[in-house]
Amino acid sequence: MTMTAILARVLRRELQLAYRRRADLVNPLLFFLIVVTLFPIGVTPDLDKLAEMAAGVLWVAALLANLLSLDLLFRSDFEDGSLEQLLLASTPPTLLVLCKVIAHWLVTGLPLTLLSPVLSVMLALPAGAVPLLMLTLALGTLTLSLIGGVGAALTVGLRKGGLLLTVLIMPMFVPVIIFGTAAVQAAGDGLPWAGQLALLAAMALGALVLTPLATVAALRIAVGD
Amino acid sequence: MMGYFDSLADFIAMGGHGLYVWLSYALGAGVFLFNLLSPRLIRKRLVTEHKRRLRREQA
Amino acid sequence: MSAVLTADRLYCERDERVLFEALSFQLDQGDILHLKGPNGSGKTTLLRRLVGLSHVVEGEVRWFPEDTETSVEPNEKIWYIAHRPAVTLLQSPLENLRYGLALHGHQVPSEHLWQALAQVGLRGFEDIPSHQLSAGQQRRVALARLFVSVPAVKAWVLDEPLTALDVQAVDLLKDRIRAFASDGGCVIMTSHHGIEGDQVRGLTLGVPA
Amino acid sequence: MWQTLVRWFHKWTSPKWFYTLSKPLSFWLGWAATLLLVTALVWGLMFAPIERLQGNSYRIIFLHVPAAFLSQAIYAAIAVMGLIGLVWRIKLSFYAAKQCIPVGISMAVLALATGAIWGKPTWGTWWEWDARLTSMLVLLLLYLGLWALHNAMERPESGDRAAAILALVGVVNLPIIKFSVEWWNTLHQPATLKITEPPPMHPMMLTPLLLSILGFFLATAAWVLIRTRLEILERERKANWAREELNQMGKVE
Repeated sequence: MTMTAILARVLRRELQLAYRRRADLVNPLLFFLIVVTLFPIGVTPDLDKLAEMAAGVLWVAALLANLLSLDLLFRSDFEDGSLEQLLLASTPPTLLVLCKVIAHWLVTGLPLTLLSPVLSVMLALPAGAVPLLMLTLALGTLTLSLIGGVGAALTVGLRKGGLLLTVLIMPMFVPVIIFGTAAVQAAGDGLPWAGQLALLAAMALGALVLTPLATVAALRIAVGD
Repeated sequence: MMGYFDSLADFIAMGGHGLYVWLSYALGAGVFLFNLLSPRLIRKRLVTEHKRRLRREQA
Repeated sequence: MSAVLTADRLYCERDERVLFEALSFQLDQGDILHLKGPNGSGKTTLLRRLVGLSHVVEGEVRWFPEDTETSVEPNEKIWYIAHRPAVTLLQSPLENLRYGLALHGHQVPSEHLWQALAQVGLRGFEDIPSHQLSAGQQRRVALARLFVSVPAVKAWVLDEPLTALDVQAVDLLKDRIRAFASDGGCVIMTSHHGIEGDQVRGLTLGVPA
Repeated sequence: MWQTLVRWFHKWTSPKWFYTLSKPLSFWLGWAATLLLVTALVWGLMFAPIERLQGNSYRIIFLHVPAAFLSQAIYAAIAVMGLIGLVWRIKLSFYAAKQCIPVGISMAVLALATGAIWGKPTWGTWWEWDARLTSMLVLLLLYLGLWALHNAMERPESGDRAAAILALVGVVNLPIIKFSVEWWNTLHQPATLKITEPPPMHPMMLTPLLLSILGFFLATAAWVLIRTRLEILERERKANWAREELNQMGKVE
C-alpha cells in the first residue's frame, strides 16, 4: 500500500465515523447560530452598529464553536485503544494525525464557513465582505483545528479535559482572530485586505507543518501513562 | 535630605501621583513577599508529608 | 534462529513500589514468552514498554538486534494487541480489521478478511456495527488480525489475548500462536490461562523477593 | 579539558549535586539582588529627576519594566528547559522549568498591575487596550495554562512533558502574538502615548532602571534555585540522601 493510499484510508475512516456520529456534528453549528443570535439581543438590534461588529462576532462565535468540538478529536480513539495502534503504525504518526485534524476541519470548520454567509446577513455585514469572510474563516478554522489538536492531545487523558483545553489553547488563537477580523473589516470598508489574508495563509501553513509534531508528542504522553 | 524631593511630605505625595506610585510599589512588595514566603510554605508541606510517610512506614 | 528481542536491565516502579528490576531476557525466532504474575505486577506495563508506548520503564529494549537497518521500534514488524482492543464501535468488524491492517500499510484482499473473521467465529457479524457485538465478540474482532497472514510481521505482543473467549476459541487461538511461532515468529503474551508447547518459556513477575 | 567540562556538566544535572551546590549560590544571589534592588529603588524613587511629561508617576517604570522583561525571559527559559528535558531526558531541567512558572506568573501579574496603575495618571483610565498590556495579558494566560496543565496531570512526569510541549508551542507563538497585537493596536488606536518609551532617558533614570532589571534578574534566579531545590526533595524523596535531608528539616522545625 502506498503512503497516499494509507492516508486516504485513514481520512475515509474519519469521515465515515463523523457521518455515523452526525448528531454530534450539528452541535457546533447550532452553537454558532445561537451565539450569533444572542449578540443582537444582548448588545443592540441596530443594524448599523451590528454591521460594525459583525466580523468580530462571527469570528469569535466560530472560534468557540470550533473549540467546543475539539475535545472529541482524540477522545473516542483514546478510550477504545485505537490511539495506541495509531502511534504504533508503520506510517509516520504525524501524517496520520494530520489526516485526523483535516477530517475534523472538513466536518466542523468547513460547515461553519458554509453557514457563515447566512449569519452575516443577520448581522448586516456588508455584502462585499462575505466572500472574504468565507475565505478567512476557511483558512482560520483550519489553523484553529491544527493548534487545537495540540491542546486536544495534551488533555485527552484527563477526565475533565474540555475546559482545560480551552484555557490552554485560547491565547494561541489571538493572532488568527486578529488577522481574520481585520481582513473582513477591511474588505467591508473597501480597504486593501491582501496582507491580512497572506498572513492568515502563512499561519495556516506554519501550523500545518509544525503542530502535528507537537500533537504526536502530546499523544505519546497521554498514551504512555 | 530627601534626594530629589524637598520634604518627606513631598516625597509621599509624589507631585499628586503618590497613590499610583505607592500602590505600584506596594504590589511590588507583595510580589516579593509571595516569592519569599511561598517556598517556606512548600517546605513546611514537604516536612509534614515526610513525617506522615514515616509514621505510615513505622505502623 | 536469530534474536528478535533483547531486553536489558529493565526497571519499573509505580506508586512507590518496585514492580521489577534488573529484568533482562532475550527472545529468538520461534519463541513464545508467557508472562505470568498477579494483577498489578507490571505485565501490561512491560508489554507497553516493549512496543515503545510506555515511558515509565527504564532500561534498554532492542528489537531485531542483528538487523542493523531497523529503527528502535520497527513497528512494521510488530503487532501489538492491547487490553483495550482498539475496536471502534461505530465500525463493523470488517472495517475495523481493514483499518488496523492499513495502519501498518497492508492491503489484504477482502476474501482473506472475511476468512479471518469467520475463523474467529464472527461469521454473519462481519458488517454490522461493532457496538451490537458482545464483549467477547469485540475482542475477537481485534484478534482476527492474527488470523490474516502477513509475512512482514515477525513478532506479536499480546496482552491477555485469551480472556473473554470460550473454550473452543481459546484452543483455536493457542494453535494459531504456536503455528506462528513454528513459522519463525516470536510471541510475547500475558495470560491467566496457560499455554503449552515446547517453544513456550515462562517469566513470572511480582514474585516476592 | 573537555572531559572535565563534560563531567562538571553532568554533576550539575544530577539532582543531588545541584541540591548541594545551589545552596550557597542562592544565598549569595539573594543578597546581591537585595543590595541591587535597594540601591536601584531608593535611587529611582528619591534621586532620579522627575520626568517632563508624566511627572512622578513614571517612577513606576523601575518595577514595571523589570517585571515585564523578566516575565518574558522566564517564559522563554521554561521553553528552553522543557526542550532540554524532552531531548536529553534531564529531570532537573523539568523541575526547574516547573518552578519557574509561579515566579513567572508573579512577574506577569506585577507587570500587568503596574502597567494598569501607571495607565491611570497617563491615559486617564485603568485599562487601555495598549499593545504591550494586551500581549502581557496573553502571556499571563499562557502561564496560567501551563500551571493548570501541570496540576491536571496525575503523574508529575507526564505533567513535566506535557507542559514542556505546551511551552514550546507557546514560545513559537509568542512573537506572532506580539506582532499581531501590535499591528492590531496601531490599527485601532493610532495616537496613544506609549508609556514605556519615553524619549532618550537621562542617565540618572537609566542607571537605576538597569540596576533594577539586574536586581530582578538575580532575585528571580535565587527564587527559582530555592524552589527547584524543594521540587528536587519532593520528587527524589525516595533517594536516601533526600530522606536524610527531609529528616534534618523535620528536626529543625
